[in-house]
Amino acid sequence: MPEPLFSLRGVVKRFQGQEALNIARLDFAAGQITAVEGPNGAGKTTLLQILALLLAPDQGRLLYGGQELPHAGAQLTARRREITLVAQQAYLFDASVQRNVAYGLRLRGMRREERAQRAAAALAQVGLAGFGPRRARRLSGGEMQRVALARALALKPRVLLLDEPFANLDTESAAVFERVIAGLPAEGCTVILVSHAREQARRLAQRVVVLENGRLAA
Amino acid sequence: MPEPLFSLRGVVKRFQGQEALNIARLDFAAGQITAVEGPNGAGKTTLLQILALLLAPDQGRLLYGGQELPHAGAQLTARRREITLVAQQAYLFDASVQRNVAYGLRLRGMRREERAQRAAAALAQVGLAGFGPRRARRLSGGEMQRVALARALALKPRVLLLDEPFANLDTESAAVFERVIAGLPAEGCTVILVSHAREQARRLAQRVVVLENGRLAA
Amino acid sequence: MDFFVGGVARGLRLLASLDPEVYGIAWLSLRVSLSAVILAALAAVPLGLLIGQNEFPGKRLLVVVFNTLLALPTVVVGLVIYGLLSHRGPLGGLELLYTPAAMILAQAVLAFPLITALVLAAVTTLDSRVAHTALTLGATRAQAAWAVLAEARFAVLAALAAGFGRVITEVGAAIMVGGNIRHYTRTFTTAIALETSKGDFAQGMALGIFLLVLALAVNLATHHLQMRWR
Amino acid sequence: MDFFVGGVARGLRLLASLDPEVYGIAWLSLRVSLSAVILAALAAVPLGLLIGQNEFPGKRLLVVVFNTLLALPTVVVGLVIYGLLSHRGPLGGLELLYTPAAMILAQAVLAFPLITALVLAAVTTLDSRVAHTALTLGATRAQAAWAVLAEARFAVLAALAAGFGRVITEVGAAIMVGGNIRHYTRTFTTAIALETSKGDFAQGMALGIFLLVLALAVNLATHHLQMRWR
Amino acid sequence: RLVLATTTSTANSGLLDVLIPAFSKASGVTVHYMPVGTGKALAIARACDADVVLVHAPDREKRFVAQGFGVDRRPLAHNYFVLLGPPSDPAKIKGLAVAEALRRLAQAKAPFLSRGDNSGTYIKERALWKAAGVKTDWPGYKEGGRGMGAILTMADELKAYTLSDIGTYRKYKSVGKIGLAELVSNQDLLKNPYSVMMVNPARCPKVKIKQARALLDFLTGPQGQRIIADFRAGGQPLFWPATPTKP
Ligand SMILES: Nc1ncnc2c1ncn2[C@@H]1O[C@H](COP(=O)(O)OP(=O)(O)OP(=O)(O)O)[C@@H](O)[C@H]1O
Ligand SMILES: Nc1ncnc2c1ncn2[C@@H]1O[C@H](COP(=O)(O)OP(=O)(O)OP(=O)(O)O)[C@@H](O)[C@H]1O
Ligand SMILES: [Mg+2]
Ligand SMILES: [Mg+2]
Repeated sequence: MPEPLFSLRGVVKRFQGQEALNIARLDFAAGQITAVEGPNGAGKTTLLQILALLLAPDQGRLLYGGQELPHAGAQLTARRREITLVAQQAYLFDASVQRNVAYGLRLRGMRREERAQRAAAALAQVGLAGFGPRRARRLSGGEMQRVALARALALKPRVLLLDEPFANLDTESAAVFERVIAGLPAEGCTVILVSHAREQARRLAQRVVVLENGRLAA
Repeated sequence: MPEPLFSLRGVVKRFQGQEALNIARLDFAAGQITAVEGPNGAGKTTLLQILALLLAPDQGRLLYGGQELPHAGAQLTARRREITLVAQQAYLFDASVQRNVAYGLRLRGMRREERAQRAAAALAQVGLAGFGPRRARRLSGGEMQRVALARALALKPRVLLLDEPFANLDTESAAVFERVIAGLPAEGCTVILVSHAREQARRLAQRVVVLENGRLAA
Repeated sequence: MDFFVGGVARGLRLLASLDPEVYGIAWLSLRVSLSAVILAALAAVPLGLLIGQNEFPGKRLLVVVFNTLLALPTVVVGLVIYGLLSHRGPLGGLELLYTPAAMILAQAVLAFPLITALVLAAVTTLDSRVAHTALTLGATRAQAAWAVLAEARFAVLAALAAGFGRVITEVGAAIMVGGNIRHYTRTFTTAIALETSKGDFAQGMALGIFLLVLALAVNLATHHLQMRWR
Repeated sequence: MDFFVGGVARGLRLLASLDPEVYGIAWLSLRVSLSAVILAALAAVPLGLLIGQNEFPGKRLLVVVFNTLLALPTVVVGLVIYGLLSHRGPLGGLELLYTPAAMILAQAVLAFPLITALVLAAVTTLDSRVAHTALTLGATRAQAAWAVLAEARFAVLAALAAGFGRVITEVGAAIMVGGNIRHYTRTFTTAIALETSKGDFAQGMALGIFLLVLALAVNLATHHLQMRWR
Repeated sequence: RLVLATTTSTANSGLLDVLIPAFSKASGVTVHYMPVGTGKALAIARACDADVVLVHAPDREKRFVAQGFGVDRRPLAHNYFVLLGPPSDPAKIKGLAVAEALRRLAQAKAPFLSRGDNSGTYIKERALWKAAGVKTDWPGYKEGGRGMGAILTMADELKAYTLSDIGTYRKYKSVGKIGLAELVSNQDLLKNPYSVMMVNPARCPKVKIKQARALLDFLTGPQGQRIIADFRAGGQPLFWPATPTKP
């Protein structure tokens, strides 16, 4: 097996003293789709936030590409720019859909025309072509979810972390999006997918990790 | 057929001039479970908000129990107290779970002990026994969704409007909650259910209504 | 700088002294400013909520107007209230000029736009689902408004604290309509103005320190209120 | 009340007159107060964000302290800055006393706790997911902070407007460290104080009206800024 | 620049707006004058934050000089204090000698509004009560703690008696703001002398001795005294020069 993309070693995360995650050893291979399953409160979102470098573990080590992660500063930002999380309840900025989808590109210094082009392509991918000028926070639930997905896809990240991406999507969009995800590994993108839509997840994933009470289930 | 619980006649709702809902004629029978389906942006949430008396139609009439609805004031509140909506992205108050679940009961002037009892029962129903003292806004996505459901169930409403209630629920909780819903008509509760989990919805519902572009699909 | 260090020490000694004149000033300041803030809040909080929670034509203009009224000079408010209450003014018959009641009125007018603008901002920044959630759980409009305030309690209390700070530190309106009459309408700020005009800077500082300690007590009390709000 | 109506009319005539002395006062007021707010905001906005976005022991106490500092009397700030800048004070060598620079400094000190407390409140009321969203889309910490401000822009601008209102209406600090010197450190409020002390209430009102018109212009400009922020 | 800390009466009457530009024109020196009142003016001077002070409280000035804070104190001008009251004059003091008038006020327990600050006017008022042998402890005797103009407005509203300098009173009267009448005036006891002095350069090295002296010379010299004599507000003289000028 090649060098894993993420390696967790003895990672523990507590909230108010309560253990939410405790993973002795877990690796994620590059270029694969891994599904993470488990009941509510198992620690799936917590795991994704740690992998997204948004939450620091209280204990243990997280290696990315075999390397320790910087604690802060420009290097951490550089790592974060390879990874993108679509959160379980994604937040859309109070701005146009276009601006939301182009936000990450703007941060990366991409020129305006290129940004517009990429944003439009990402919106088309999720079936929201033409939604650019609409105010993001006034969309329907499924439309918002799709904007969040487009916003992540537009970045063409090395790692895509998806937390319940199918929630609120209509059946047709879910199917479309399933095809999009399935195609990502071929483009070199590693996907880690949390979903209660078990069938969909199992269809997509090369590997399934099950969490229970913050720990890996046997 | 007995008197319908809700009757919509020529109901139109626009957002920024755009038609989001346009329903020539639609009735919901009392004591039934009705499923509402349709693609993202079809107007399902808009319809539920109108039925919850949170949104006033721009045009047309909504009858409840065969009667016109008061525009505001104590009478409107009285009607609203028979109906409860669990929103697509439910908002939990920044307080304890207990307080969230008991909130509606407190508004109805229920005594403290009775409130506590009912809230505990509702939490147990959704598998969150013992979660009362936790801060609602720090729960996991599925846990939050279940608190929102418990908060509505605690009110024992005459009409329960559910907008994607299964999103974020783990498979076991979803099954439990399906049973809870299935039992509601026997208690005299009318349920209108919006869900993209088509199988689940069809299993539960006596009737399916399909929306498309704000209109009833044939 | 000697008056600075000396003033702080004197302020603390003043606190300990239990001097009836100074405590009288403290009590009046507190009474006038708290009354003014409460009076203003009774109108400003509902108004801020109303503007913040609804969309209507002219809303933006209204917001700009309230933000502008934050720049209402205290002396101008003092002048207008003076003009109203003067024995030549339309309300002269009430004989309110140079009484604490007049000061409360003037300070309430000052606090009103500030509290309105800040509550409005707080409510606008808040998650828009709060009111609907309360309503569908059976709240009346007033109860839903209360729920909104409760969710924004941190910012609402900051708005009230800002209003309180505004009026307890202001001197222009208080002196104009109160008159800075010893043992009657002399507040901390008018007393400080008097002492500095006398050239007794250390006494001015001392009174200022006393005032800050008083404000700290008020804010600690409000903080406890906030902690128990839910 | 005649001075009231007369004052308003005179204020509008003053605006139209283009009288160089009054316009000089307007320009100085604007320059001093805007500089003070910008100076204060440069420290207060980041600090408010920092406190609001992080959890740490002592946070609540810090919030209470800032809410208390809202009750910092202008005269006391004036006294402290005066003590620092006085020839006998530690910074006397800078020769800043009785200059516009001294007024900017004093007003910045006044605006600082207000802006901090209000930005803090705004950020606390805001949806907590904003910063994480920006970060995961590739923002640096500074860019994420900017995203938070942008989402809370309405309340942040209200905080700045409140700070501006606080300093452009205050008179105690400006007169203490500026000295109300004609053609040099005379602002609207010190001029109003002077005119009312002369008994010319109508002129006081007139200047107040002028000041409000100026504040309206500033707020309209800020409003346009806000509209274009995103 | 030269910093002049001054009483409010000289500045508010407009006198300095004439005097100072004349000096600046003659000498080329910029003077920043700050109307702050006697008490604060002396405090500022003590902190070395002014070069020249113009005040009206002879006893305090003498002490100020004796303590080494000021030097070169010179008489500048004088005018009069006046006892004012409601035109109906319920205590019947009109035209009386000052001491007698004050005793009447006390007997009648008439409302009296005092400055209650450390202004020259207040110091004068205290001296007058003392000379009249009256204790001011009846409830109608109130301390307003404000500037002269504000006290006039208040006394008018409260229908109280008060002591004022003639300049501020005339000015207020001329703008038509107050109904207070001049009841006791023009007595030697009521004289109100203004002086100027330099802040002691031996204590305050920043003091601009040459320019300050030039200002003192100008103000107390023929040109300054002439301007003071000619100064009119509402057609009436407000100040009488210390050195009577020949016409
Ligand atoms: N900020 C927080 N403060 C306190 N407890 C938290 C916080 N975030 C999560 N938790 C708790 O940690 C546990 C794991 O939460 P997490 O969100 O990772 O669950 P999850 O597996 O994503 O669940 P779900 O399927 O419901 O989304 C839960 O018990 C949750 O209540
Ligand atoms: N507040 C609003 N302002 C403007 N447009 C709105 C607003 N709310 C909804 N819409 C639009 O109205 C249409 C119907 O929205 P609605 O939320 O009812 O859809 P839905 O059927 O619930 O979709 P979903 O399955 O995505 O939840 C959508 O096109 C949406 O963008
Ligand atoms: Mg989760
Ligand atoms: Mg919906």
